[in-house]
Amino acid sequence: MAELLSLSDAVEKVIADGDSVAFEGFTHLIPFAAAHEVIRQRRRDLTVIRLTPDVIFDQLIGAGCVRKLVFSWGGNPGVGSLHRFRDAVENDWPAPLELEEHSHAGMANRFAAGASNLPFAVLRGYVGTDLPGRTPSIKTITCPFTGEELTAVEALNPDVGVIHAQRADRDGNVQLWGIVGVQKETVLASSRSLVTVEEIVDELEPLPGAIVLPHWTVTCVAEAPKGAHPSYAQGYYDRDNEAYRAWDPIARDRDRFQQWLDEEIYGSVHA
Amino acid sequence: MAELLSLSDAVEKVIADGDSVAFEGFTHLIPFAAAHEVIRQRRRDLTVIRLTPDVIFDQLIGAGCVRKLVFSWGGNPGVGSLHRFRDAVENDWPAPLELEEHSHAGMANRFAAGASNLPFAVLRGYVGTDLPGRTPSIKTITCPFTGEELTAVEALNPDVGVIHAQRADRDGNVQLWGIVGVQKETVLASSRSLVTVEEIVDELEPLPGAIVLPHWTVTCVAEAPKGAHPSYAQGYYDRDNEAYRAWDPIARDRDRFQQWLDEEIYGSVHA
Amino acid sequence: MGQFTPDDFMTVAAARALRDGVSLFVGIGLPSTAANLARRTHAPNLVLIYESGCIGSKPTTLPLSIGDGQLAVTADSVVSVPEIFNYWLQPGRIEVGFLGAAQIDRYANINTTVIGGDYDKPKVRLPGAGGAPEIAALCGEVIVIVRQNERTFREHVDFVTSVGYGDGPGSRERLGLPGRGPVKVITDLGVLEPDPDTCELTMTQLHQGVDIEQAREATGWELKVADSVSTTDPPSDEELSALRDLLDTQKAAAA
Amino acid sequence: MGQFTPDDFMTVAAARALRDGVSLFVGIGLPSTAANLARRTHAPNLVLIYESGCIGSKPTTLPLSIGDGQLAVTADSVVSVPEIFNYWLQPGRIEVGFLGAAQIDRYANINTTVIGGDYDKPKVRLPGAGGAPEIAALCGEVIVIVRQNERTFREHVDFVTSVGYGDGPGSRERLGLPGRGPVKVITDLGVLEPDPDTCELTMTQLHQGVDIEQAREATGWELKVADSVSTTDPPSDEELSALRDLLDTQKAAAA
Repeated sequence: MAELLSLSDAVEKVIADGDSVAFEGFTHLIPFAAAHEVIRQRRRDLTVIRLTPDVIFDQLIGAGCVRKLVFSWGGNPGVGSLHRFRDAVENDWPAPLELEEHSHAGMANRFAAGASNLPFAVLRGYVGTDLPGRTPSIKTITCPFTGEELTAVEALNPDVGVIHAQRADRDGNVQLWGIVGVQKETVLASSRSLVTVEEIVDELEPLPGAIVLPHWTVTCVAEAPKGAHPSYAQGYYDRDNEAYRAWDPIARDRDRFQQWLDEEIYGSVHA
Repeated sequence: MAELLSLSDAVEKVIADGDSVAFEGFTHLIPFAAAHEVIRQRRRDLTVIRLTPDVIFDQLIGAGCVRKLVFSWGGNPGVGSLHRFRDAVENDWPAPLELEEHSHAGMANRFAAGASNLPFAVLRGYVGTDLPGRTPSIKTITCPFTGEELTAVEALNPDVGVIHAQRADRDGNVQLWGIVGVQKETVLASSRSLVTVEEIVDELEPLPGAIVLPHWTVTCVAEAPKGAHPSYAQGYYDRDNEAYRAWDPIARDRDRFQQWLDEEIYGSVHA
Repeated sequence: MGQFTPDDFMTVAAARALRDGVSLFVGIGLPSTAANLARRTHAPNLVLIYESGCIGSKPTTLPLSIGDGQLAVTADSVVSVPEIFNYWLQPGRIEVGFLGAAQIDRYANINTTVIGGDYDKPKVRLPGAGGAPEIAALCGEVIVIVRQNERTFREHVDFVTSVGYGDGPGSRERLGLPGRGPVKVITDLGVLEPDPDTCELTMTQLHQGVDIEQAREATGWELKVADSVSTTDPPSDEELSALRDLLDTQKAAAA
Repeated sequence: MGQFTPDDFMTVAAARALRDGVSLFVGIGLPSTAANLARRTHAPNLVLIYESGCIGSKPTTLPLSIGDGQLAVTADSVVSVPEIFNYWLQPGRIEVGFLGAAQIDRYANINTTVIGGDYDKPKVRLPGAGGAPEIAALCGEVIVIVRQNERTFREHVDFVTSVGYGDGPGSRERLGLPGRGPVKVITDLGVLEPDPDTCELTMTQLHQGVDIEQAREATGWELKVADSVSTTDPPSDEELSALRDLLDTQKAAAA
């Protein structure tokens, strides 16, 4: 049965320095509160994994928690660059950042293979691009029936999978709906998992398109209201597009970013 | 856009002698009405495909529509044998029946590969059993990253995919829910598709766990109320377990089966 | 104490073999009856998983098929068939697999495919594999429920549909089968368990009223017997009435 | 006629390129604006598909991200990200793919990964691939929207993120890319199309008020020009007001 913990205890329990940690949520349900707690606890040398690093990884990278990034699209959606990400790649600030770069299709299949306990997945992808030359976790494979050559990508099995969901019950059964991305795959592919939720309820009533993760597939659940802000939680609050725009000037400047860290993260303790 | 047709016109349009035809629906939403129309139109030399042949294929086989069966479990669930299937395999009656035999895991992955336009799927299956020796569409494949040997199964891409669903709208958007089996994969893997539905409605309102197949993925839709009987349609009617039990004595005896065909199929025209 | 048949004894013994709270991949027939009996007696928190994609079903009546509607409406989650095998069974998330058999050999290899003749023209064509080969390979452990007689307990099975211990010690490791394999074979006469060294099925338990000679005669090979054979307690009144209720629910549903 | 910018011209030209009723894989930014403009003008039945898993979204405001909530709530179906790529994009079910670019070469190969320096220490680190490599490979056809200037129109791209026509005729076939590839590159100056024989991007259309010299100067290679270059009609009042409304919805949503 999943353990119900405070967010700080949960991060303490499941995430250690040097771990590989996937923080998933495709635009929707991005686990910002959990990432902020990771920064607050000053984790180091993490390999962080997600399709779209987004502002959440700009913050983790800028704060110096990250040694390696596994990803497929590193921008601020609809706004522009992730400046902390760029500063790390272009100027090694605050530290050098190792990259393992894929396409969305490749990353999604890597999580699906990990969730299926297969060492690789097969897709039609990357052909003719410069990515296979840069990324060892992309190879070719031949169909044993047709002889056709296809692309294989190595499975992803992170030490820890972190997602945000709308609800859980007191046994730790988790319910999420709306854009579900690769969140289920992330929990099932990871050795340990942390799910933050908007609320813990007595009874999960079925909802259109809802996914349920049974309590025996989840390591721990932490209540974190608004835990996906500035991304959103369908049925609870909308995406704060203004906050995504406001991030740009903060992230452009190392001092303003440091000030943001001091005021918003180190200065504040998550309820 | 999917064409809305009568069931007889739809079968006329999409299923020809010699076609490979998947009739899916895992216990739930088995497209009996469509199969009965295929018998009525006296299709011949079909390769019929489904995980669980069930009573629906006992009827198609006994009626002489089938040349080859691709399957993974050929019993009458909770009742016993499929006697028409056994009579065909054991005694070539009414005609010899070629078999391509898999496990459920293999068949499910074959449909998923077909829906993904991949020539094969990878799984951990069949190892140590006598199935690979009998079934050429099972081979081994080596992981290009770990060197581990796994099982590959050939993709399924039927000429026609036939499923039953709860509802469609007038554009031919299809909605189904409950146990969804491999129905989505069947439609997406097939060159042509026929979806029978309990009812055609003006508006598809979202429902818990419902799948929607957009009209542009479906060839034609035919209204067939109770079209899954004696299997069931969640939200419309329950499984007629008595009818499954009653099938046993009918199927045991060639004459009683012939009489059933004359009275229930050739004698009656589907509304 | 009420009246009961050898099949009742088998079903009750199988139900007792299930620890409360485990996740269980359930086939239809005797395994489903035993699993639902366990839920109604000592294991209310059993997680029932059906190959139809139902996870955590809590049926109130005994289903006839593995896809009855109530399995879906009472489930925590209903997933597609590719997902139930790829995301749930394949990674070994399911602790116990419950299998039946038409033939079984001393290493608990199972045949549910063909009997007699050859594959293309068998004397008896059985249903085939279903989910069994992967359940036998990938569940944490497997429990087999099968009536014990010379037709089913064979020196050699006519077709290996699902692997138990292959040809003996080390077979599962060589084949790369991650699950432990069959830990119990529960019959209408008693219980067999694999010998820790030889993997050969060994009669370790007899149902009350059954003697070892019956078991020997019902076995198509020279049956290995444990040094001390325990006796299965007969079904308790509570177990029997729960079983009757369960079977009644199916009749009622059918009526 | 109202005032408009070269970007407005580009967006309107891109919207016009979309036939009503086609299924369209939409990236964010200009492609999303153009697609939603088309939906509000001549192509109300456009099927918008977003890599977030939204199929048939009908947004009433212009989304800022490809995963805005309204894309999900207005969709015919929302599927997982593995499914949108495997079941929907990979089989070529989606007729048109809409892509942007940071650099593009004469064969419409696209770079959105790095500029300058080397891969490990680039002068500018761009976002990367996202869904683009598979959209470029697998959609029935591709339309590229990009501002035309010497920084973007390069003799050689610094990194091939998405393949257009590779190194010319036969490349896509040799690579086994099933889609037709880029059929139009729509810029703030006009429209380029691949030469049927050489696959080289050729200026076939100039927006009203743009002369060919401007286009030549904005191109980092010797620009091929069609024998007869047509002129893009300026945005109509209807198109402009629809575009203004659309952009206002985004401002409103942001407020």
